[in-house]
Amino acid sequence: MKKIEAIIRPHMLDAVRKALGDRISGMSITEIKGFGRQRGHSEVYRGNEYRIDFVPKIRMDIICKDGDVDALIQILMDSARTGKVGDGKIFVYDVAQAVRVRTGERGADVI
Amino acid sequence: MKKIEAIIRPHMLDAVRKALGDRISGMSITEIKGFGRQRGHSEVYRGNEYRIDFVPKIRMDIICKDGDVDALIQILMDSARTGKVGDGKIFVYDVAQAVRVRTGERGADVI
Amino acid sequence: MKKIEAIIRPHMLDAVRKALGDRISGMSITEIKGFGRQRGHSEVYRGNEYRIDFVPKIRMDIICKDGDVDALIQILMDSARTGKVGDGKIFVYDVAQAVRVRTGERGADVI
Amino acid sequence: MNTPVLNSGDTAWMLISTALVIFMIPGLAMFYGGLTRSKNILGTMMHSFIAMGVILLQWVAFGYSLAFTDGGSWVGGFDAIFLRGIGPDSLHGSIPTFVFIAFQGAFACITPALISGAIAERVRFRSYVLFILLWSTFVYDPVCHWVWQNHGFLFKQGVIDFAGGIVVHLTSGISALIACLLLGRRADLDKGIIPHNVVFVVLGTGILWFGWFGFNAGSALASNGLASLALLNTFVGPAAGLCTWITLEKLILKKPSTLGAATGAIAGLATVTPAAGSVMPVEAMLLAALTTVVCYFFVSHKSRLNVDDSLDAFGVHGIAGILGPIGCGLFASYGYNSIFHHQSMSALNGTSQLLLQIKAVAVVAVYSAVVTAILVLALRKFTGFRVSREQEEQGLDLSLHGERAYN
Amino acid sequence: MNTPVLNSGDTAWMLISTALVIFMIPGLAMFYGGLTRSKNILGTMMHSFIAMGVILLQWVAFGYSLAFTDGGSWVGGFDAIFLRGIGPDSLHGSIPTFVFIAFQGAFACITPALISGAIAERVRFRSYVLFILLWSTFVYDPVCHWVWQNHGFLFKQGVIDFAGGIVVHLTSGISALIACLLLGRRADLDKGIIPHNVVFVVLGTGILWFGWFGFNAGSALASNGLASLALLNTFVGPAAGLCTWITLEKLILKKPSTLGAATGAIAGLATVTPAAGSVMPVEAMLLAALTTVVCYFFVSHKSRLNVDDSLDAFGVHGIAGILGPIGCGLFASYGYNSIFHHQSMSALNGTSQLLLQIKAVAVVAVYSAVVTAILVLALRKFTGFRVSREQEEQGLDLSLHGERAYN
Amino acid sequence: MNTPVLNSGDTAWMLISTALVIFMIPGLAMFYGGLTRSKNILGTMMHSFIAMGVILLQWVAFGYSLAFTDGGSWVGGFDAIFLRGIGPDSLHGSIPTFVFIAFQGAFACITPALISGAIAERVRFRSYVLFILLWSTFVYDPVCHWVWQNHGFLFKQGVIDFAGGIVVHLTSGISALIACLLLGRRADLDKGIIPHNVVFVVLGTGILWFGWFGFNAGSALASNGLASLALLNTFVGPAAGLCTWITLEKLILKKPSTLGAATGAIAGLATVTPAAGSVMPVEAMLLAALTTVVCYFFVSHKSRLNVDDSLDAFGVHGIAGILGPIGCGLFASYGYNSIFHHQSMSALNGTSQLLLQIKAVAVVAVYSAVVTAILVLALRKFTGFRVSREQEEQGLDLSLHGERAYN
Ligand SMILES: Nc1ncnc2c1ncn2[C@@H]1O[C@H](COP(=O)(O)OP(=O)(O)O)[C@@H](O)[C@H]1O
Ligand SMILES: Nc1ncnc2c1ncn2[C@@H]1O[C@H](COP(=O)(O)OP(=O)(O)O)[C@@H](O)[C@H]1O
Ligand SMILES: Nc1ncnc2c1ncn2[C@@H]1O[C@H](COP(=O)(O)OP(=O)(O)O)[C@@H](O)[C@H]1O
Repeated sequence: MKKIEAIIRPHMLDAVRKALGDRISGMSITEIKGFGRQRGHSEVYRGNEYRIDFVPKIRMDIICKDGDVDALIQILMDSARTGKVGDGKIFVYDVAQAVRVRTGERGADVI
Repeated sequence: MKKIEAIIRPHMLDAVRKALGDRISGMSITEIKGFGRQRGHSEVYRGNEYRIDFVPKIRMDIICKDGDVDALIQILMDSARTGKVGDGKIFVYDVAQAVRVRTGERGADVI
Repeated sequence: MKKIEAIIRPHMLDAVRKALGDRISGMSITEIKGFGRQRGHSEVYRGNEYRIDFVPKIRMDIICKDGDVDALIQILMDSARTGKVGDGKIFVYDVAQAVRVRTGERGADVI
Repeated sequence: MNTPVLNSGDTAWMLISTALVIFMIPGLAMFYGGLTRSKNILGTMMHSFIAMGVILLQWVAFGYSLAFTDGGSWVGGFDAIFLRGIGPDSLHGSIPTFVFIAFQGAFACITPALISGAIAERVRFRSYVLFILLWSTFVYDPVCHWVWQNHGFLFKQGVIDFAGGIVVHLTSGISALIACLLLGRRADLDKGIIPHNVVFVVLGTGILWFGWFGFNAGSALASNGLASLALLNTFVGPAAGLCTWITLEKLILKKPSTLGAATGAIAGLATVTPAAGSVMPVEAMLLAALTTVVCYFFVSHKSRLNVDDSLDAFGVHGIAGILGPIGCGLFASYGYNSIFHHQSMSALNGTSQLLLQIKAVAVVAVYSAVVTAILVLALRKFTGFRVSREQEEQGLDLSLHGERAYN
Repeated sequence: MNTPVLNSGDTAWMLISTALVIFMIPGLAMFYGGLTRSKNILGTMMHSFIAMGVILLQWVAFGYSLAFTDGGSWVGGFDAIFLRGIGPDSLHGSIPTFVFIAFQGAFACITPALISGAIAERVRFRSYVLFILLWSTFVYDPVCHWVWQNHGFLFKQGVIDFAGGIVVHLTSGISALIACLLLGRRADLDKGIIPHNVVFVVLGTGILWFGWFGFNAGSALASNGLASLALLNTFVGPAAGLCTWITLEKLILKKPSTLGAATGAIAGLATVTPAAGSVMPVEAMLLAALTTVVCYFFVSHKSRLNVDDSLDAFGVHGIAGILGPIGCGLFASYGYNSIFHHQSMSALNGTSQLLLQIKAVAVVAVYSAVVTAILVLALRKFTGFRVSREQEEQGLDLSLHGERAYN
Repeated sequence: MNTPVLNSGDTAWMLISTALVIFMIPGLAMFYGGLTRSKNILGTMMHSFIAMGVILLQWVAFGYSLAFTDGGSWVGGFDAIFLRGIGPDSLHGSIPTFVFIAFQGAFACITPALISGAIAERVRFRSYVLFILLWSTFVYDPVCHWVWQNHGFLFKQGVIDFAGGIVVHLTSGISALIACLLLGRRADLDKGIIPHNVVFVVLGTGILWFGWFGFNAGSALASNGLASLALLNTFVGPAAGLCTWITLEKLILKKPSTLGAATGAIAGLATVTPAAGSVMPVEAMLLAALTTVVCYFFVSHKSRLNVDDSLDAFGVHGIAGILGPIGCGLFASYGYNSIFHHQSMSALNGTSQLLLQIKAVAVVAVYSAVVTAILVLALRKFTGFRVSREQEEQGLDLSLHGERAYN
């Protein structure tokens, strides 16, 4: 099993989830803040300027079977891309074990 | 070392933490939103219905020694289970290294 | 590639980011709550005391080349340390793959 | 007060006083809402808002008539149902009857809403609405008649309740206690439930305090020295309550808290309500300070009792509703009362007034408790009063109202 | 009202009524702001606040003069630009002219701000400011003159619009509809846009309701029985609206919501506005309840129309602005109107009043629609009215105002 | 004003004005609280709320007596400690003395609370409470006597300070500057501290503006043309300030901000305070606009100074407290002042008034600065004034008050 960690733009979440459709049976999302090539913005309070480096992003965690990784990455790329800096990154990790709390099942059937 | 990532129902947090007791010396929790077999809910604003697919969940990250994994998973399962869809999942990963910032110690002693 | 997961005190974020400077080209941060040796605090509402065990922490995720890990850990330790319990931990994981959404590039060039 | 000529100054003050009292409802909604967990804030705010809806309709339909038409010693009649016979030219003393109806209607709305604090985060909306409707009809309207209508038996005996220590705080506080006793504790109480937004609580306190000037000083039903005294007392009383509470916190816990300041201010306000027109500012401060001490010790030790008065409706309003009116009697003296109170009672003296106040408190407390118990038990039986365990877990906002406060 | 002697009670009531109406602006800002997404709340609040800035300056410069000096049947003159000739001793009936100017100025500020609800989350700030300035000048000021100045042609015909059903809610509601039709839908509408903070909406409702007592009862321009009636109607109308809306929700959706309660209250308030001084409380309740039913069905089915009235400015204010004034005519009868309305119209009867009300609504609706369409199209062409797609995505707070609400 | 007959209209206006001024305290708490970081909001709100507690007790105990009994040119006497000798029938002009005491007491509470903005997020609660108590006694009460009591030396010379430009804004603004200079900067200032909730700031502004109508128009102490003028000026002044600030932002930064609108409105309000009853609306607008320009440039360049006036107490109130009263003198002319001001000064002319205003500003500024410096240094020495570095890091809410705002 693998874990796909996709960091995407918040407003693409809806489109990505739709694109993934039934290809996945579950995922978890976290609101994070990212720092990278995409520059932040500046805000002005009472005439004083403040630089905000961190950009809001969504992190999507999908645990999937080894064989699904490439297909899912393709879908993620197609649906999350706008072509501008800041589209995000996808990282893949090995998963050693998976357990379903409700049933105690283990392994790839869980996901 | 292993990382146990347990996705549980928010209101079970208290019970799980109590059950873990002294078996662990630390953990980190993140508020996430999950999508899975458990269906979300619908909300109605001014007579218009909106489907909310994502369900609030807590993710608990515990880094532990290899030998503790099974015992901890058992405790997690026992204390987080309600028996209904949405109880959550536990994923296990390998940890390559651990460092304590304060002391610079490395390895399994850190946790 | 490796993923460095650093759990630090929230108010050290600024200093750590400055210390990392150009050594990294990106990172993601998440607001988490930690439980460990550092004790939480108690709050009092209308004369009744409540123990709060969880302490706010920042988790910093940095994906980097294998060779950069040690140097980055050193910088993190130097800049995040206050010497008091609760300074946090650094965990390192293997990364199986990395993809840049915008371009489709893969591997270490992505980061 | 009996010459039937409209006074535009008195009317202006009563118009705005009415608006101020109504504004207390959103204040209470913020106050109570901030004290709950985020999953229940809307349901809790709704408990206050809905009172402004249904109770007002009840008030116009028959509540006003029950409370304020002549009737007998125990309850008014049906002469003014649907406000019949009342027109824009009708006067109540020097003010139009319409503004009197609205002013008293606002009191009728806020009183049952106070009760909701004791049973927050766990009751069915439907049952709550039925409860407050019945409670208004069988508790508030009669007690209001007893104390404030000149045929009411307590009024005739000369009980002092300037702006509603007995009519408002005692009735709601005692009923709150009974209701939460009968409905039981919240499921997660032992895990520790803490306020999710103290800013809202403080803002709510500010709005309540502001509205309370209308509540107390408006109870003079005129724009004069008595109203001014009541206004000043509504300023110094909560100031004393606030200082007392945080001083106790400082002494006992080392940390004076904002929530404590807010709670002390509300305790002071509730205490000063019955006395606002009957004691001088220095006495008002004393009375508020002493009552706040009792509230503090009750509230901070309530975990030892097996009661889950979620937002301290009894702990604050109930206790103030007992001690405020009794304190009034205590501070009553020939001099003061002859100036401030019903002119006809110039011979009133302290001791007899004190006994009368105690009697009134006891009678109203027992009556409120009994009727509330009957209503709660009946509703629990016939419609169910508590939500299911699952709904409680999910939160009332989503499970009962289909919405969430924050998105 | 014609004896030029200052009445201190009337003046007191108008002073506070003015303050109450102005307080509606932050109430509206909270109400609208809570309904938007968090990235747009400040931009949305700004739409209300800026009206209090620029429209008031326009009002002092020439708006008041256009609306309230004699002029002709269609519009006032320039006699009072920059308030020249008016001093602290000038009187308007029994109150100082200065407080009349301030009171009416507050109405002038809030009316265009209501429109902003229909075009929230997508318009350029600059264009919005120009729009409300022009709209006030070409729609609000003239219509105000028609209906409320004694040379206005609708006033002369005897139209009833006690506190602004036509002048305020109809003009702004219709203009809101036209503006959102012409400006198009928000980009993310299909993804489902839900209110980001319902607590703010409820608090905003509370503030609006509170302020509305000044709005309606202040429209009596005196502190008397008429003001008291208007106040009471401003209490019972929204109570009926509130109960109606949540009853419908309970029946149709099973879940009565807090947002529904708030929306029903606002619908009731808007409905009762033109009628506040012309109908008795029971009729006010009926009128509010019926109008709320229409609002409910319109708003809950709006997704079927191709209109994005973001915060239901038309769905609530527009519909209430149509049905309220017409309802006034419907309830108009010899008895009531001879008591409540212009003394000169004692012979007025129901049917002719009803027709007059319908005519007034039609004329004002068409006029508002046409002028708004011209203004929106012209501004769209010359300055651009909508923000870019990217700005809409980022949110107005950051892209237009360089700030974020929550940090 | 000297005939000792109660006027119910005047009284009604003063009753509600008092409530309005008190409502400014929660407004200020929201305004200041929203500007801080979330870990300090409760501590910051507490700074405002506690003033309503302790200062009011001081006011009743001896503050009122020091400020408003005859005494000498420099300070009042002890005739009215604990309000002795004053009853519900006592009159101050046409209003009950009790309402005058409450009205002025509200001023006494809000003035020291304004200072807290300059030293937010870093001071010990205990020391703050001691500070405001001493400051009220040694700065506010005497200055109030100088300017507003008819034995006060500035009053006797004919200084114009209608509603407290000198007494309120100048004293608190200058003291704010001195206090933050002496107490030093916040630890994290260089990292950039931005407001954590701008919605609260905007809501706070709305509440402040609303309350300010009571503050300014209530200062007429009657319900008449003068009050109406003051009310209108309190509407146009902040409107001008608001428009000025965002116009500057638009020109300089391209982005007009909501926070800027709020700040401009407050600057306009503070400026118009001393002038509210002495200038006509057009002049009030000019005065507010010009002062706002100065505030803007000061506040937006403050990072170049080595001062950490956290929430711009000096930058807004201090500057307005200097320019407002001086502007009053500038706009003072035979015609206006003879109408508006002390009848006895009909011969007053512009230049001499201007010099007098400047003198009064200078004297009060120096006095406030010196006394504040002594108090701050003494408290720093004896009780410690700043929290520890660790407490500052953790936030005042948790470290001083044992609570958190949001859970
Ligand atoms: N080395 C990294 N480690 C962890 N997260 C990263 C790293 N680089 C980028 N990210 C995440 O990816 C997001 C997008 O990266 P960015 O460089 O802005 O654009 P792009 O992905 O288009 O090159 C960042 O905001 C950050 O959250
Ligand atoms: N494939 C997956 N990848 C990541 N997270 C998942 C995955 N499947 C489920 N989850 C997480 O587990 C939670 C519970 O899963 P769900 O299917 O609803 O119930 P159950 O665990 O009882 O089968 C989800 O809300 C989601 O957060
Ligand atoms: N075993 C663990 N697994 C996951 N996170 C941990 C673990 N131990 C500690 N942490 C995280 O590290 C933080 C700091 O740890 P703590 O024991 O308080 O201090 P220190 O790192 O100085 O020993 C905790 O708040 C928690 O977030």
